[in-house]
Amino acid sequence: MNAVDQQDGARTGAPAGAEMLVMEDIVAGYVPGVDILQGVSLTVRQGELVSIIGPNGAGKSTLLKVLMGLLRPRRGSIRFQGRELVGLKPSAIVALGLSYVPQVRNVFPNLTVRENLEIAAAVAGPGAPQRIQRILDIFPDLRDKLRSKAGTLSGGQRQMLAMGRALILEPKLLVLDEPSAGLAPQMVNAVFQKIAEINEQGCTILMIEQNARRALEMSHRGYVLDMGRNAVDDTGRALLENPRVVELYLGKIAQQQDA
Amino acid sequence: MLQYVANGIVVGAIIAVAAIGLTLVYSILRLTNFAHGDFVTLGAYTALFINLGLGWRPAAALPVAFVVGAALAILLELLVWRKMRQMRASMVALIVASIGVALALRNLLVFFYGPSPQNFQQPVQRATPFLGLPVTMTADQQFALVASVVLVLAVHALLRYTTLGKTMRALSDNTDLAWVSGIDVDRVVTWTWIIGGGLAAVGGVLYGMTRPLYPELGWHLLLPLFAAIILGGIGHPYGAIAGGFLIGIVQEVSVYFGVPVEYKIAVGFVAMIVALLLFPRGLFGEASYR
Amino acid sequence: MSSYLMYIINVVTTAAVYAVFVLGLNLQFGYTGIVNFGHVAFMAIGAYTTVLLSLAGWPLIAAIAAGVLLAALASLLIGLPALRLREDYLAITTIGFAEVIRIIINNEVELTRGPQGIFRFPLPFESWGLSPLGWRVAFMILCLLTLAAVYLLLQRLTNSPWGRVLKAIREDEDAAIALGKNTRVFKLWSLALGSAIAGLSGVLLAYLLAYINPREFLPLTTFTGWMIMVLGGAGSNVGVMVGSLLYFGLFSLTRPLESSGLVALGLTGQQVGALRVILIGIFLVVLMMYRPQGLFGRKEELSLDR
Amino acid sequence: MTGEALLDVRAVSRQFEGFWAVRGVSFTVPQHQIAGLIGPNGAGKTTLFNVVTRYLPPSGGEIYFAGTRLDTLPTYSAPGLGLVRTFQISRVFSRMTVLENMLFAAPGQVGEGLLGALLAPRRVARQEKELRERAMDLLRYFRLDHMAQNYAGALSGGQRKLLEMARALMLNPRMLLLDEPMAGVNPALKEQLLDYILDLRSKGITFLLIEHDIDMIMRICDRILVMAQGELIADGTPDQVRRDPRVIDAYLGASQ
Repeated sequence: MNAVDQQDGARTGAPAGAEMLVMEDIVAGYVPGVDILQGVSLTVRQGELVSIIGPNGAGKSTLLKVLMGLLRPRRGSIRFQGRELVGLKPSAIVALGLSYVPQVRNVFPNLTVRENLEIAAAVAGPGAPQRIQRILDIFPDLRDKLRSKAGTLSGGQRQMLAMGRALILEPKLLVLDEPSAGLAPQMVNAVFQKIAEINEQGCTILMIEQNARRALEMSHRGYVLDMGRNAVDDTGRALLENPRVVELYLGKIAQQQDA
Repeated sequence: MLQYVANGIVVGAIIAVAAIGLTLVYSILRLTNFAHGDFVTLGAYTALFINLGLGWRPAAALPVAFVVGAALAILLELLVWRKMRQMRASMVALIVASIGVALALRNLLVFFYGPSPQNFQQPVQRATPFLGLPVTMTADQQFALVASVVLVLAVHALLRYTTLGKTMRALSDNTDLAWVSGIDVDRVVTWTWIIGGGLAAVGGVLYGMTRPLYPELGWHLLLPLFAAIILGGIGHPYGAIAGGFLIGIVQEVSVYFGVPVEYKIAVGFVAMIVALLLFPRGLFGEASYR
Repeated sequence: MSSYLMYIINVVTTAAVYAVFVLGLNLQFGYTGIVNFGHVAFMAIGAYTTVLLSLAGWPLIAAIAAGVLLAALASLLIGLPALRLREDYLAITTIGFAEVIRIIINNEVELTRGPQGIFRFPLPFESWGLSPLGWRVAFMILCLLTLAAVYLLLQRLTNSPWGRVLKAIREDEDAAIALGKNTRVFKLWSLALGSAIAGLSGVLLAYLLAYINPREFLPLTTFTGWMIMVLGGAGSNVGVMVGSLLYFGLFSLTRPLESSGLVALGLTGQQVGALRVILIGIFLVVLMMYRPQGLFGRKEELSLDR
Repeated sequence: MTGEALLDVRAVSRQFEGFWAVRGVSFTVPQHQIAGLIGPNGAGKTTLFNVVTRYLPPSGGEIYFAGTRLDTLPTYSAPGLGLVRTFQISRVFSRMTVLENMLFAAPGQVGEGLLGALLAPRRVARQEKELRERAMDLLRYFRLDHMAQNYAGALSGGQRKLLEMARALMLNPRMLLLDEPMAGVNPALKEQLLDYILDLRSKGITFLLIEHDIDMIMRICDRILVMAQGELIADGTPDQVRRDPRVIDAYLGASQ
């Protein structure tokens, strides 16, 4: 069985790694005068799998855009292994060892699967063929599709390619934005299993997930955002049992159902 | 008739070479560059400068023209476009600025060479049968055709087989994703300008081999260029190539059907309007994924 | 002395004619957001129609009315299919349209006398027996009155509920549709009215030069119009008029000094002309980079920010 | 509370290049009802809104409003029938004043015709005066009257939402379609917005709203429609919906 089913095992006890990523008091927005993020802080330690959950519009995707340098925060700092990231070009941030898989538009649709992998491999450095082989070992489904345009892939294959494109850089920290969004249920299982495997092989992961239950079950720790602020953070298990979390999503629905 | 088609293929090939740069710049920078035609003129005049000054044949000026066009494109990228991109300038502001560049460039040539048409200085050429077909071409026309086809194939190879080319295509798909994939977008944009500006200038040299040079040469070519890239689906290099040949042939063949020579540009324009109305995304536009 | 006076009259008259031209453009772009890069075509249609009809014996007023009307109708011809296009396609299409019109004028020699142009056609005030200077003054007054009339008309319209709809379309056409406005009709009217005004400016230009030929209607004229508009700040009718005066004041008034100085440096008149257009070009670029809202526009009213 | 069906959506679908964003959705909204449309991200709510208001042509199905078939009419005609929408990201006309935004929205203005604007200045002025009074009343109601002469671009996110609603009311709508009226609005203003919606309903306006703030929607809606993956998966009172296990699964993800 996969890691998700382990009760209170390694998953819930956070690895005691060093602090890898520290985001402090991030304020950001797109339109002048409107702050989507109103002071968010979070920490990710070496080896952890950390989830950020929260209702739609809580600012989760914006937070990742700020992290990756696509949106400059109005306030706050982001340190990755001691280096300040704010102000760096996205390509420089990637070069430091972060790799990001956006929720949508996460592959280059007019390039073939192989080309998608090749351009990422070229960024990563020499040895492209070996790197691509390694990714194909992780996602064997992509092997048959190498010559197809990425735009023709199914949702699940596309997600695999997007993760493969990110992993080919051999990142220290993998950042995922809703990896299960829009996928059929069996695909969701496959994707989450891959994520758990990748984490077990030593890659630190920070992800946003709408499927809060599944995400928290497999995470070491989780953060809940609401209205652009930190609402709760705790271990994955504890958050799952926290009535406040359910309330944030569904008002009082689920509680009454439990009652 | 066949002769007109042949002429059209020569013009079309040259249009294709110049149009590739226009469409690449558009797809990667979202810039509708009205100064592109003047890069074509610049290339032609660079060859004229070398031809008159050093006595070289125009064909020998091709690499120099490429370098001049590329250098100017880089200069403008650094001085103007990068800053406007960072400011997230509107499409209309970008168009107006590119018209400013076009006016300045064109009149720089007027300043040095005057407005009247000029020709390369070389022995008069006789049109000879081409490849045993029942059509005739001058040596320069033949050279222009062959060179254009070679360049088009070279661009194809670049886009298809090199990392740079693949990265450029990636950029036209999604700039943000390119950034977070670790690609230094600014660097690739600079390369796009080198190729786009260089090819436009080279196209100008080839174009100048087939007709007299005058400062509006490239401006008058711009409409057929736009027609070509719109026909091909704006932003698609292969569409631009196909559109270029199509426009070239339609323009020349229209003469055969009795349309006065002066209306060639109008024919290209009408073809473009028809294309826009019938295929708002271009003839080859449907192959794109989002 | 009188040559200097003549010069000033010339500048004021030219500025007024161009101000009329650009007011039409401003209605289209500044108020409605329609990107028209073929404005000169409607100027040309107005000029040629009026001149040719008055040569054919039409009374001046009727000929002018026909020129203005035909310019408006021609704009619908291109507007009906093209107005739904995105800004860049619209820019290319309108430029193309203007070039086609110019090529037609250049080549339909039997109708338009082609590149030779047309001299000697009926002018206003001819029967008054004025001295050349007197005619200049009278014509300047006519141009200023026309400008004033067009300005007042546009002020009235742009401050009316009709103008409010145009501004809303400029801001966000989808939102305007969501509030129940048939925006397409408003855009067509704006285009037609602006083009009619361009046609009128073409008539005035023909009289000002007492000579028309296709070279007066190169795309450069449209770009000059755009430059005057962004100089004054798109969306401001007063800005357009100030912009026009400033442009012709600056570039024309300095012409004698500039050319005598530069010609002394060994430049030909052609080179000085080229130099002027180079400066216009650089100015446009710098303006777009640093002040896209125009010299007199306010930042909150940024005109080219969408 | 329920009257005859004002909005009648029949088997509406919308496809994007092979992907069904909305598939076979049918529902009616009776007069004077406040109906809420909820569902996780990507469920197709906004697409459905866009199809109902004719911003997107449907790939299949029919839409009736007050007995008139809507999906064959041009987009701009729905507001004239009394069906007005707002947008997820408020779309105010930034470079027009708040008051101009309001006046613009009024239907049937004499001065919107070229001839009227030129030739009937007095009638236009009279109408403008009436409209201005109505607009100021509405602005006062939404406590925006002190901003009337400011550019709409200077409003905060919450104020824009209010202006958009006030502007829609200038059309005397029978039904308002609100796309996330609470998004980005601070808690105090949210309460206010709720009161406005309830108050307007009591004045006879029917509502359909997309909202993510479930607490809010449960509090004011008579009826809730739930979408997931392009389909309507539940339709009932808030109580019924909150007990529906499919809804909980759609939101929190199915448990293993």
